[in-house]
This record gives sequence, structure tokens and C-alpha cells, in this order.
Amino acid sequence: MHLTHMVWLAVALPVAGFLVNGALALWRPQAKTAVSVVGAGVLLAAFVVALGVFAGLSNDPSQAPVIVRLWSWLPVGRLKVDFAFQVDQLAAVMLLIVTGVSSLIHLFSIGYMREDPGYARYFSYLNLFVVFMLVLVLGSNFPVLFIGWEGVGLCSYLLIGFWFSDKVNADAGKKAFIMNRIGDFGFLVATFFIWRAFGNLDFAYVSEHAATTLAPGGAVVTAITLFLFLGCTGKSAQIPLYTWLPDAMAGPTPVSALIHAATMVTAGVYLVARTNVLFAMAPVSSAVVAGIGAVTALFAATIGLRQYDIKKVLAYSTVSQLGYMFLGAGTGAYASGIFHLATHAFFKALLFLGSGNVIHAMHQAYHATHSHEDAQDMRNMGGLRQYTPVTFWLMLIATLAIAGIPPFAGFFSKDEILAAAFARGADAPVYYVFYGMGVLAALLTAFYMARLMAMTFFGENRTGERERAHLHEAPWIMTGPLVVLGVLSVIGGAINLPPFIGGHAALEHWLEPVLEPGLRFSHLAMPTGSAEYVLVGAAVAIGVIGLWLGFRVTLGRSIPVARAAPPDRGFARVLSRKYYVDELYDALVVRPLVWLSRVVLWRGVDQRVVDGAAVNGAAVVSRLAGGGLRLLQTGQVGVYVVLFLVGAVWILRAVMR
Amino acid sequence: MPENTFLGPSLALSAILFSLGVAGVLLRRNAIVLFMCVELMLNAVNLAFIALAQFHGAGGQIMVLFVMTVAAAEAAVGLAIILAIFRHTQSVDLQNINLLRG
Amino acid sequence: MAAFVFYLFAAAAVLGAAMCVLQRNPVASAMWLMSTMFSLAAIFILLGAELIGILQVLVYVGAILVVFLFVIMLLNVARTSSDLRGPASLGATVVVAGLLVVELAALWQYTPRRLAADIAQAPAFADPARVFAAGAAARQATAAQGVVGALAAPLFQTYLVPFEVTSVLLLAAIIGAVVLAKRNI
Amino acid sequence: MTSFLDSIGYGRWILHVLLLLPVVGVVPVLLGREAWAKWTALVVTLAEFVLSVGLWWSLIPGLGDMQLVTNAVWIREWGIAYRVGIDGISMVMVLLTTSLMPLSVLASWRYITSRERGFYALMLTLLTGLLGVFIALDMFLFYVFFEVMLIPMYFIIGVWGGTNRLYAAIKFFIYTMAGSLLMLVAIVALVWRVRAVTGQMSFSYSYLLEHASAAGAAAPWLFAAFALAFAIKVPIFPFHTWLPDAHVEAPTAGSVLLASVMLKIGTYGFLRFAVPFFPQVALSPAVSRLMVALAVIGIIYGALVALVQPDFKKLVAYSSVSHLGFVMLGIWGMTLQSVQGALMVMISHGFSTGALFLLIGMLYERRHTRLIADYGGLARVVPVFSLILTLVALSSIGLPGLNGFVGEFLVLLGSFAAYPWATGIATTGVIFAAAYLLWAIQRLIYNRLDDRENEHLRDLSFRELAVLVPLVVGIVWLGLYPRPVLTRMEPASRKFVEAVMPGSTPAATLGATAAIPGSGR
Repeated sequence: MHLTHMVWLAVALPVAGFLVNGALALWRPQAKTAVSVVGAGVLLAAFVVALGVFAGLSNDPSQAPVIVRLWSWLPVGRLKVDFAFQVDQLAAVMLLIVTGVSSLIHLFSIGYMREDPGYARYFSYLNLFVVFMLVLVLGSNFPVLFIGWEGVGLCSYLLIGFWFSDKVNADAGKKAFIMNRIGDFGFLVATFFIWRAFGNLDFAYVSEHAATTLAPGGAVVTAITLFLFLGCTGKSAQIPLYTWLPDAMAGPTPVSALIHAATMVTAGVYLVARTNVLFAMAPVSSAVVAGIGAVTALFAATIGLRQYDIKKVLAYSTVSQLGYMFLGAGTGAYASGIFHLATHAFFKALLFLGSGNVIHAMHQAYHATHSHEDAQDMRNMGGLRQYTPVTFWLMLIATLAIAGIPPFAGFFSKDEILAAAFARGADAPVYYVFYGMGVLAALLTAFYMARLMAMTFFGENRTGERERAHLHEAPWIMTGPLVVLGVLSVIGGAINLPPFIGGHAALEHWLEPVLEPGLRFSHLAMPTGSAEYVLVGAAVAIGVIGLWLGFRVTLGRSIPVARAAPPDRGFARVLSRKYYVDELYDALVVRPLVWLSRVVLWRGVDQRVVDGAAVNGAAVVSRLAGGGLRLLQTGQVGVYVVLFLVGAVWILRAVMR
Repeated sequence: MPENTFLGPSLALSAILFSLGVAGVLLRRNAIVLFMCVELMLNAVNLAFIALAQFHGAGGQIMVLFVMTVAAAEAAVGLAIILAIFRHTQSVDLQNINLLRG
Repeated sequence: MAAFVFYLFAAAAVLGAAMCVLQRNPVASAMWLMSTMFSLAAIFILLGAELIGILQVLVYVGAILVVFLFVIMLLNVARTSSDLRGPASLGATVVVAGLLVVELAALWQYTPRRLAADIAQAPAFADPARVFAAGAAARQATAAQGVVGALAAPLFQTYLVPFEVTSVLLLAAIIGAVVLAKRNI
Repeated sequence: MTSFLDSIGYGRWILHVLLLLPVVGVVPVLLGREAWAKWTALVVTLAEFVLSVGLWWSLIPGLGDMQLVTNAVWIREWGIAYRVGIDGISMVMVLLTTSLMPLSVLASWRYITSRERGFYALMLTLLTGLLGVFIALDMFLFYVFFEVMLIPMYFIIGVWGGTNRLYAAIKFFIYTMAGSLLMLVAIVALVWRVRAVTGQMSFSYSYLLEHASAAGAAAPWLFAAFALAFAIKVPIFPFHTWLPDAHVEAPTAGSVLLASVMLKIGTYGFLRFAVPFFPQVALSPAVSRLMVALAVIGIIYGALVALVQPDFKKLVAYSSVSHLGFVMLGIWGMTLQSVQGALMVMISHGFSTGALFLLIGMLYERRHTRLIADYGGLARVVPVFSLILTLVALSSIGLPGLNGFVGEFLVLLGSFAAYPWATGIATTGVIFAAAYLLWAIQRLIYNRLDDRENEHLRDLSFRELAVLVPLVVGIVWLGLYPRPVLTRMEPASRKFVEAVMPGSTPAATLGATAAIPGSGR
């Protein structure tokens, strides 16, 4: 029991790390070893604490939601918001994933960021990120979760714009924060709805009293869930608020791996899982969640086909995979959503770190020969198999996993989601459409991953003769974490082995108590027996075909070097330009808003109407009045006398009446 | 109570004299004549005082005394001003004396 | 008989006033003004204010009008053409004077009874005798102490302060007149 | 602590000393040498702060009505008396004022170079004026201090201001004066009406509060007069144009005090006078809808116009319009949470906007320009400055965990029940806040370092750090642990809500202490 109460330690450690590294960054930036020891050490310690908490909880799951109350944060009349952590099965799982993956990425960063002058600053931001992510995952009520929610947004702003000296990065950071903020607007409004309905903001209270307070399928519960989902789209980069994630690749690669693949972007899925009762009670919203998930999965996958920057491809792949998780959550299979979240964290982090190795190698090669080629453009790579073999094999494992090839992790989680969508189709036919989109997206995923692997590792090398000599494998500090992630990608599926091959769905049972309130409203009959085999077979076939097509198409044609590459034409151009969505947003939202505020509000209303007319107008009027009266003083005595007498007569008339 | 107090007629007379005084003040450009018309107006007021003094006691008549002294003072000062202006502009015509212009 | 005398002097006064206003020659208008003042003095005496009538003649005509004539002679203001003002002020005059006459002529049939009613604000008590006790008392005083005596008592008792003030006023006026009129001090 | 305070009879003399000390301090400032002026001013304001800290403990928790009340007859016939006293709300505002004053004096160390004696003397009189407004319990005394506060600020802007300071100073003065004259008429009318009904003429706040219903038919007009005077001060949407000019032209210390304290007098006025005096008028559907609408417009309009300001100080000025829009929404939300939120926004806005103006002042001292375009890439040159600027900007945006969020969250939470649509729109203000401030921050400290002069800016000196660190500590402390402040303000705001909407706030959260028996939901 006491182990779970140590959970605050898991948060306190990274806070200490942040403060120490922050101080070092300001006053002793060159003390790199100290920074790396503190930064990574703190994370490893936090991971150990997480294991302790998980152990404490697993040997006595009955006392499930353990509320660890630190202090009373907002005591105002009936509103009693405490800064408290809630440790239950869902939180424990997320705690493990976050601390585990973060520790690996911290180790990787030690190698990747070694020469960067802002080394200490980088680690302090990364530690701060982990603090906020843990607060988000462990928060016991909406406001505390919101601290983590916005906190991670802040850290992604700081880390995306880490190399702030050039405008592009700073812009990307700002765009990420503001788009998250639009999502947060949704989250806030949902919180206010909940306060108005329940008069209490604690998760335990809400899930317990949801059935009694809110009418299932009613307007209020739908509104709450839709606004919550608006928050999720902002944070987890779903349509329409996804355009910030591809630009977020401007940040260092480990950041993309940690924040924009494994942890932050999954916050949305965690929130849906945490408030599963509400979503279960609002079938309309669940359909919306599933729908947007499926559409995003397909839409992002198509864009991924024609991207040349290796990180952009992975970014769109992340958006697409997140779409899958929301598809899972939308169909009511929250457990499989979380399962896919876990497996995705492993292989996507592996892919990003692998691409980090590749970019690192390319940088050193170009650096050595002082050429200014784009180190991230796949068209400059090719045939890196023999130069970075370890990275190649590990990334191959990850590619197989993401494509859903058994026995790798991705197969189990993605298959479960597709199966759930298909099952749900029984009582809501629209889910069949989502299932179709999901399958198509799976095909495209396999295709673009194969294309990525082919362009990067196969074919003849296009980096250039002199650079080729400098291409060599990354040091062990960087490839070590990759190996661990590789192992996890392989055995990841074991977490939740489906019954039809002897597994007993460990994760699903583990999350049972948390998801139980939701199940009462939307029980999901997973397909069994022959139907299941057919689905599984189809999924595997899709994966294999996708991969084979990807390799064949890419290696078939010769790939020109980035500098010499002709501009794309027709639909390919539309894809590589990301359907011009960014330009669309800019034209529809940003530019009119700035025009409105500058021309209409500031110049127009503020200066002319309010200032000009009302204020200065009053001044002008009084001056004119003064002038007018002055004319009366003509100096002619006669005029004065007349005025005097007219007054006298007037008074007389009044008196005589 | 004397048998005929002429209250009505004397008040009417006072009104007529006052109106004539006002007309004089408005019409004449010559400053001195203007002052005379003012004196006329004052006399009209005295008449009204006297007419009503028959009912309200000696107060009315004493008031006339005060009016007279004021009239005297006013005439003296007024004429002195006219003298000063005359020395300056060689004319008493009110039309072109506009030192008071604002 | 008294009515005839009253209306005679009234007409004389109005004629004098009108001519004084319309005369082009200031001296002539001064003379007409003198005649108005004389007729007014007569009316004062008729209305029972004998002392005021005499003073009117002594002070007003004797002193003030003489000063006017003196100033007119001093400045020997030539007979100007018509020093009437332009049509604009003529119009103003007609309007103002006309209004005044119309307004005040209504006083013509104002009787002591109506005056009493106004004062008492209650028609029932509109008996002039009782309301104007003060008037009656003044008449006994005149009968007892003579014309000058009746006025002397209130002048030096109830109205002492205004009396002193007027003396100061006269002093100021004299100094003012001297300062303004003297050529070079 | 409380025993120590009682032993020295703290409660009896503190309020009078707080008022008199600055005025007494003016003498040595004026007589001493020019160089000593700022030191004396600093000593006086620090002493004032140290003394005022005692108020924090001397207030009996849980008691809603006025404490430490003193009542000395001033003009007997008209019932005017020197009545002073504080409750939760005014105590917190007094502490805000006394804590910011030494910081602004310290901040104008090198900023004010000409006529220092005059400047610091005016600052001290301003301090008295501000404190007086918050602790006055007599309408006449309140009005006197309300005016006393204007004059020094007029001179501070007018003499030590920027280029067209005269226009700004005059506009500020006449604008506020017009409002306050209307208020004077309303005060007198109210007193007269109360006298007509009760026969006793008195300017005492509690007396008028009791008999305010005597205003009868004139109540809407009196409320309108009060509301207009305070609306200009807050400022609420149509009456805000004096604020950007006054801020841009005022010296740093002037803008800090103007933004952090003087704007709050408007909202304090609504909380203390306008609404409690005429509750039926204030809560009638027409008026409350109008005020909520103006508040929401203020939030959005302030944020949008701030988005496009080239001058950073004007940007912060418009952001104040937006923040105070939240306060007004909170007041009219009419629930305990929204009123507490409004008070929290008042305090945290004081800290964060005060800090922002101090930072701008420091930049101005170095580069003598406030245009955002002239800067760029400062983070590399002045890291400490950029760190603090980012932190303060984030608190102003309302990042949870910092002070801005607490207030805004409570306001929106509280007023959502009564005005769901208005609050929904107001919440979008949160997005625009992030937009305009982050965009400004980015153009200021990130991007390329292309301007020659920016290269060798020196980082914050020890003095400047001494000014900013207390504010940063306040920002973080209020953000994470606002409980002490909330509990001290709760009785007063509960009394406010109860008086206006009986039975709307359930029992107090203070448990053991003398809780006010609140019935209701």
C-alpha cells in the first residue's frame, strides 16, 4: 500500500532535475557531464519509482483509485480543488510508459545533443516536460490535469523553438502552442459544463455519479464530450488542429521522439480513456471521435506518401496512428486504444530515434565536407544499410511492427482496433465505413514505411563520394536505447495477447476497474471464431501487400538527389504540399483576424470612433461653443442693453403670470 | 383710507413712462440722452413706489429717497465716463464706442 | 375734482416723456424731461407723499437735471441729424417697449381690493381697511408729526443702515466722478 | 504573531499610520538633497510595506464585515466623519499597493533623472491617495482620496512622461474627473434621499448601505452615475481610450502603479459601492446583460487590438483592458467562485502586468525604444531577462500553475452557470491572450539577432533583479498555493454575494471559525 503513496516522488525527482539543470544552464552551461548525469539519472530514478508504484498497485489492486493529496489548491465555497494525484491501473500504465520511454530518450539525447551549446537548457526543458506529463497522467481532477495539459504544451513550445535563432523554429513553436491553446479552450468549456452539472471536478466523483447526474445520450453529456474531444484534437493533432505536429519537427529529433510520438500527443487518448464513462454515455460523440480518428488516419497516411523529409513522414505517420487510437476509443474499445498507444510509443520512438541516428550521421558527413545539403532529405540518403547496420535492423523491426506484421507489437494492437470497429459496425453501420478507412490507412502505412526504408537504406548511396567516407554508425549511448525499444517492439504484443492465440488479454483485465463504469453503457461484442480469423488474415495480408508494393515502387525508379530533383506535378504536388491546408488556415483564419484587429478594431473603432468622435469630439465641441459665445460680446453697449431688457421683460412675464 | 387712491391709474402711468424710458434707451445714440431716459425710467419706478406707499406705509417713500440718491450717484459717474470718452473720441455717439469687444 | 387734476398731470408727464425721447436736440429733451418731473412731483403730492414731491423738485430737477444741462453745455454737443439707431434697433425697441406697455397697461384697473386679495391670498379677507393697517398708521403719523416727522422716524430707526450706506455710496460716486473727469492727475 | 500585534495595539493605529507616513515622508524628500530623494522615498515605502504586512494576521478570519474601524467626526452637520476600516478585499488591495510601491520606486532609480525630489514626493502622495481609497468607509472621505489620487498621477505622466505626454495626461485627468464628478453628484443625491427618508444625514458607508433602498425611483440614475465613474476607471470597453495613451506616455513607475493598482479602484468601486448600493438595479436583466456583454467585448476587443500593436507598452495596456474584462465578468457572474476569481484576477494582474511594465521600462532604459520591431534575438544576449519575461508573459497568458490561471479559471467557472454563452466566448479570450503575447515575445527575444545595438545590451543588474524577483516569487506562489489569499478574501466576497443575491452561497469552507450561516444550494 505504502508504495503507491511514493508517487509524488516520481514527480518531485524531475522537478529537482529541472531546477538543477536550469541553474546549470544559466550559470555553468558547459558542465555537460553534470547535466547529463542529473538529467538522465533523475529520469531513471523516476522509472524505478514508477515500477515500485506499479508493483504496489498490482499486489493489491482492490484499493484502486489511491488519492495522494498534496495540498488544497483552490478552496472556494463548494469548489474544493486539491493538488492531488490519483493512482489507479490506467495511471500506473501511463506512468510506466512515460517514465520508461523518457529515460531511454534522455540517454539517447546525451549522445545526440553533445555538441549543442544549449545542452543544459535542453535537459532542463526535457525534465520540465516529464514533470508536466506526469502531472497530466497522475492528476486526480480536471484542473490539475489541465496544469499538466498546458504545461506539456509550454514545454513543446520551448523545445520545438529550441534553436530559436532562426524564425522558422520559433514560428513552429508558437504555432504549436496557439493551436494547443485552441484545444484547451474546448477542455476549459467542458470543465465548466462538468462543474455546472456535478458541482465537483474530481475524476472519481464524476465517473461515480455520471449515470445519476447526466441523462445518457443527453445534450449536456454530448456537449461535454465534444468539447473534451476538441481539447484532444488540439493536443493529439487530429483534424482540424493537426497542422502544428509536422511543423513541430523543427525541434531536435529526441524531442520529436519523446513529445511528438510517445507521450504528449497521446494525452488526448488518455483523457478519453480517463473520462470513458462520459464518452460511453454519449454515442453521438463516440461516433464523432471514431469518425475523426478514421478520417485523420487515412488523410495523414495519404500525405505521408509524398514527403521527402524523413521526420515529416514519421510525423504524418504519428498523426495517422493517433487517428487509429481515437478510432479505438470511439468504438468503445478503450483498452485496445491504450494498448495501441503503448505499442505505438515503442516502435514510433524507435523510428524517430533511428531517423535521429541517420540524420546525426548525415550531419557529421556534411559537416566534415562543409556541404550545405539537407541532412534530413531522404533523396540525399540511400544504401545506408552498410554504413549504419544496427540502426537499419532496428528500424526494420519497427517498420514491420507498424505495418502490423505478426508477431510484432503493432499487429496485435492495430488488429484489435480494426476488429472493434468491425464489431461495432453491427449496431451502427457507419463503423463499417470507419473500418474500411482503417484498413486502407493500414495499407498506406505499410506502403510509406516501406518507401522510407527503401529510400534511406536500400539502393545506391546518393550522399556523395567524399561524404560517404564519413558515414558511420552512431555511438553506443545512442543505439543502446534503440535496442531496448526494438525488443519492446517485438515483445510489446505480449501485454495484451488476444485469447484466440492463447493469451488472456492482460492489459484489458488490468484496466478493467477503470473502464468498468463505461462498459455499462456500451458493451462491445468482439468477433470470435471464424470471423476473427478472417479479420486477422485480412489485416496481415494488407500489411504484407503494402510493404511489398512500397519496396517495389520505390526501388523501381531511380531517385534523383534533392538538389537535382524536379518539382512534383499534379496530385503528387498537392500531397507534398500537404493539401495546402496550412495556406488555407492562414488565409481563412490568421490573415482575416489580423486584418480585422488592425484595420477594423484598432484603427477604425479605437482611434476613429471612440477616440476621434467621442473623446476628441467632445473637446472640439466645447471649443466651438466657446467661440460661438464669444461673438456675442460685440462691445456695442446697445446690444448689451437690448439683451438686458429682453431678460427683464422675460422675467416680468414669468412673474406677472 | 382716502377716498380715491388712484392706485390703478398711477401704476399704469408708471408703466407707460417706464416703456418710454426703455424706448429712449434703445433708440437714442447720444449717450447723454440715454442717461436722461434712464432717469425717466427711475422716476417711473418712484411713482409706482409712491402709489403703493399709501397702503404699505412710509417704507415706500423712504425707498424713493434711496432711489434718488442712487440716481444721483449714477448720473454723476455716468456723465464723468462720458466726459472721459468724449475727451478721447470727440463724440458721444454710442455706435462706435466698443472698447468692451470680447 | 382730484381725478381731473391727476389725469391732467398724467397726460403732461406722458407728453413730456415722449417728447424727451424723440427730440433731436439734447437740451430740448432735457427741458421736456424737466416738465415730466414737475408733473410727477404734482402727482406725488396728490398721492399723499408731499415731502417726496418737494424733494423731487429740489433734488431731481434742481440737482441732477442741472448737471445734465451742465454736461451738455460743456461738451456743446451739436444738434446731430437724427441720432436714432438703425432699423434693427428700431425693431427691437418696438418689440420690447410694445411688450412692456401691453404687459403693464393691464395694471390700469388694479384696485386696492385686488391688491389686498393678492397679499392675503384669501378672498375672504380682502377688506382693504384691515389689510392695510400699515397705510392707515402712516397716515395718522403724518397727521400727528407732520409730513417730515412721519418719514424721519422710520428713516433713522428701521432704515438706518441703508441710510448710512447711501452716504458712503454718494462719497464713492463723487470721488469716482472727480477722478474720471479730471484731465491729468 | 497575532498576540504580538495585539500587544502593540496594532489594530488601532495602523490604518492612520499607513495614511500619514507617506505624507510625512514627503517633507524630508522635498527638503533633502536631490540625490537623497530616492533613498528617502525607498525607506518610507519599505517601512510602509513592513508595517502593512501586519494586516495579514491582524484580520480575524471568517468575519465578513469591516474590521479595525475608526470613527472620528469631521463635519458634524453633514454627518461626514473620518471613518476607515478594512475587510478581506481592501486588506489584500492595500497589501498589493504597499508591496508594489517600493518596487516602482526602486525601478525608477535610473529612469527618473530630472526633478527627482518632485517625482518621489508625488509618488508618496499617490501612495496615500491609493491607500485612502481602499480603506475609506465614508463616502466623502472616499471621494476626497479618489481625487487626491488623480493629481499626482497627472503630474507624473505630464512632467516625466514621453513625447506627447501632455495630451495623455490631460486626457487621463479630464476623463477620470468627468466620471468622478458624476459620482459626487450621485453620492450627494443618495445622501439627500436617505436623509429625506430617515431624517438623519450621514455619509457613512454602512449607514448608506442600510438605507440605500431610499433612493427609490432615482436608483437607476444613481447606479448609472456610479457605474460610469467606475467604468471609466476600470476601464470598460467604450471608455478605455485614455489607458493606452496614459500608459505609453507614463514613466515606468507611473505605468506600474496605474496598471497594477489604479485600474483596480474601478472594479473595487463596483464591488464596494455601485452594486451593493443598488442591488436590484445592478441585477436587473437589462443592466446585468449589458455589463456582461461589455465585459466580454472588452476581453475579446482588448486581446484582438493588442495583437496588432507595434508598441509593446500599448500592447500590455490593451491586455489590461482584456484582463479587467474578466474581472467585470467575474463580478457580474454573481457566484462566490466568480467573485473570488475576479479578486484573484485583480491581484495577479497587478503582479504580472506590473512585472511586464517593469521589464519594458528596463528595455527602454537600455534602448530608448518600445517598438517591438527594433528588437529581436535577445535571448542569446540577455538570457536572464528573457527567462523572466517569458515567465511573466506566461503568467499573463494564464498558464495553469501560475497566478493568471487561478483568477481567470474561477471567473469563467463561476459565471458559466449564469451566462453560458458569454462565458464561452470569453474563454476564447484565453486563445487570443496566448496569440498576442507569444507573438510579441517571439519578435522580442527569439528570431534572428539582426540589429547592431542589440548585440551589447547588458543583462539585468542586481537592482533590477531585486525589483523583479519578489514579483516572480509572488507569481509562482499565487499560482500554486493561493489558498491563504483566497480564505482571507472569502468572507468579504461571500458577504458581497449574499447581500446582492441572498441564499446563493452555501456554508463557508472555513469549518471551525465563525462561519456565517449561509443557506442555499
